[in-house]
Amino acid sequence: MADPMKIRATMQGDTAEIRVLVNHPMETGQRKDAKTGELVPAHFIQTLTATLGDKTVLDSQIGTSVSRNPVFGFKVKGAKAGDKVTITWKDNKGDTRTDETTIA
Amino acid sequence: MRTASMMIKTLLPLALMGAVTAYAADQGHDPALERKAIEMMKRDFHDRGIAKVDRINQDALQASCTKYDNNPPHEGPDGLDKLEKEQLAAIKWPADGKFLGDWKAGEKLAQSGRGMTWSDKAGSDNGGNCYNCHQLAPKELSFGTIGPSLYHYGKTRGNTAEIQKYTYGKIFNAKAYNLCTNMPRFGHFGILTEQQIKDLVALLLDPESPVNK
Amino acid sequence: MDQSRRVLLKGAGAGGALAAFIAAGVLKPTQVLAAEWNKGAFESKDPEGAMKGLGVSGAADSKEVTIKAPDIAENGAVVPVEVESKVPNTQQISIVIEKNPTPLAASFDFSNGAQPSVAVRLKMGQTSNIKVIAKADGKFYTTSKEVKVTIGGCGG
Amino acid sequence: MKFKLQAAAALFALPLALTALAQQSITDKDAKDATIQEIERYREMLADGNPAELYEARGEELWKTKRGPKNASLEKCDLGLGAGVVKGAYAQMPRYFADVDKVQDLESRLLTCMETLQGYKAEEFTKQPFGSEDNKSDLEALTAYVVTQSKGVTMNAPMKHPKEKEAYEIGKRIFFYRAGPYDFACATCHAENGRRIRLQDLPNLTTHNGAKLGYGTWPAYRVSQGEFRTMQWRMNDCYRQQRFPEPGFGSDTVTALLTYLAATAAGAPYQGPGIKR
Repeated sequence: MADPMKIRATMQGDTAEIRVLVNHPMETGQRKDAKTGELVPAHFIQTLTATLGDKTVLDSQIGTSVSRNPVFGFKVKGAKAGDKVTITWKDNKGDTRTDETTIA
Repeated sequence: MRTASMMIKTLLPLALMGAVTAYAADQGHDPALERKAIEMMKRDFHDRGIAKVDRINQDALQASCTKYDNNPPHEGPDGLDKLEKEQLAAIKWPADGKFLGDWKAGEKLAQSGRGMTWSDKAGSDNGGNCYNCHQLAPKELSFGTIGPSLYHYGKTRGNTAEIQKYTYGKIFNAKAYNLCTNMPRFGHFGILTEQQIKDLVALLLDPESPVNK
Repeated sequence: MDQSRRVLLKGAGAGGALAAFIAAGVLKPTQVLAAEWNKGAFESKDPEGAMKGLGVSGAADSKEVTIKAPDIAENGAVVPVEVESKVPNTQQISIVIEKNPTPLAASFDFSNGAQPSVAVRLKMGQTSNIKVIAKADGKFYTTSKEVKVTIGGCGG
Repeated sequence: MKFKLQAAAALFALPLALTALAQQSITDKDAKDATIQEIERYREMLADGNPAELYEARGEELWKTKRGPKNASLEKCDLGLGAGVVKGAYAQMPRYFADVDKVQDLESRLLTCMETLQGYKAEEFTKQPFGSEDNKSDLEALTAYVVTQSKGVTMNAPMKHPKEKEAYEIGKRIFFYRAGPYDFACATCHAENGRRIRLQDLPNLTTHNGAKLGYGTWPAYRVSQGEFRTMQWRMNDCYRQQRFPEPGFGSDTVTALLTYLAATAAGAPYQGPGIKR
């Protein structure tokens, strides 16, 4: 199973700043294995969504050009300390993971 | 010939300054500790791929440079004069007497930092590692500064037969001109072939090379 | 076409309609799993195809769209960028790396108070322009910036 | 923009004979400074958001989980400040441990704890100590956890026990030892100020300031590899680039080198884990 994300959410004025670290290889499918010389199959996150409380705030589609162990940062206006932030990603192999935190 | 020796005279002090400064730390020589360090290394390193344990053994030059903090005395059996002379005598000059290859092949070599590590395969092509330490063609922004900038190397020195020979010799065995320089002995240890060294000489001296534009 | 497929799938929802598409060979089951993902745009091998897949047309250069990135990246495996749109009602920002084998890197939809601004880290195979496209009220606004990718380390 | 400025400067500069030369040197200097500035900007932008945190989280989990033949956690592991004390422990390593009667760095010490507390055999971990995507390294994760607990703590490896002093002295000599087909020593790249390989600064590890910057920001997440890398890895890969054979994982040679570096950095706050190219 996929390892947990690290989510940091803090208030700056009336805006929540959210930063997400994701554990994922983000394989492009074009890299050759150093030992076998064979192409490593593509394995990458395709969608990542963020909800604040029960409302979707960010709906991302991503491709193989996003870095391994990706980092995302975004801002939500009108949030407040104590609000719940939930992040969910899904990858091309159907693997998925959801983690949450509350805004500090 | 005169130009070549002048070159050496002007280059040497510069190179030496670089090599000596920070090294002359308060090492305080203690043969017992030095022996212990070498014994420890011989115990702790193991063969991996093409990198065998015998690489830990120093040749006379490496031993002298380590022993004297890269600043050996002129005299003596492990002194600068004797060792430099030996290194110079061991340079294999091209049989055809030509020093200038293809600068385009030289630029490719200069870019490559591969070769001789345990992750390199036996018989694979070694690079020249030049940009790791030197500025060369101005287009390449990613260059190191362990060695001096070689931008306009040929433009400032001229593409004479003497300079060509000196440049070939310097790449073949930099230690023949400056015993404890940081620069590897590319020909001496078979890191680069005669043709590859010629290509690098061309990169440095050919008026058409981007180094001299 | 891919854009319309996405809309179609969203509209069709679950169940019968999808099964019919699969049976008809229009869609493979794997595509259904990633139905939300804009396959056509992401798998396009050139920036034009990526833009077409995103449904971008008539994008105007705009100073309201900004991209913050270093001019020179120390390593192409991780290039940090921050993109932002000040165009009112921006709903979506997409990032296209022109010289990557598949140029579309990401597309973000903002809603419910999310600011049209995102920081992300990208892979770049070589020195390239990074193009940012913002969508607001059905119109497209764009800017771009070149990032040079350097060779680093001992190279061995 | 810059080109226009230079062109304008050239137009107004007199006498013309000198202009070409002057312009050349200005261009070089500008280009160099601009490159360095942008690389610094790149590093700044990476600083917030270090995936090392992901390894740290996994390491903390591993530290607290009962595992191995003895089904025990590592929570009783003595890293030098007493059994179970993790906070600040890395900042005082390498150090002498009486139970094994030798100086150990963090990773060697972790192996000892995994053997004595959990009943593992060290070889299970040292066979492939450096992780990759399909072969995650427990040692790397544990290291990430322990070093993070020393963030901001003043580095102060003890130099009291005779074996600590000897490790320092031997490490220093190993640092300057030139050998191999390239005639390299650690000192070839790391004994002068202000040098770099390609665009990567080379800290002068023989000085306090250099060791503070170099030693004090490792272990680190390496973006070029997408992995968290430890000091054992750092020494190993330096020796690879030095064209040496491979040093044993956790060997006395590596411990001696790390003792030399830690002592040189002593007094400065530990700023790792870093994020590097």
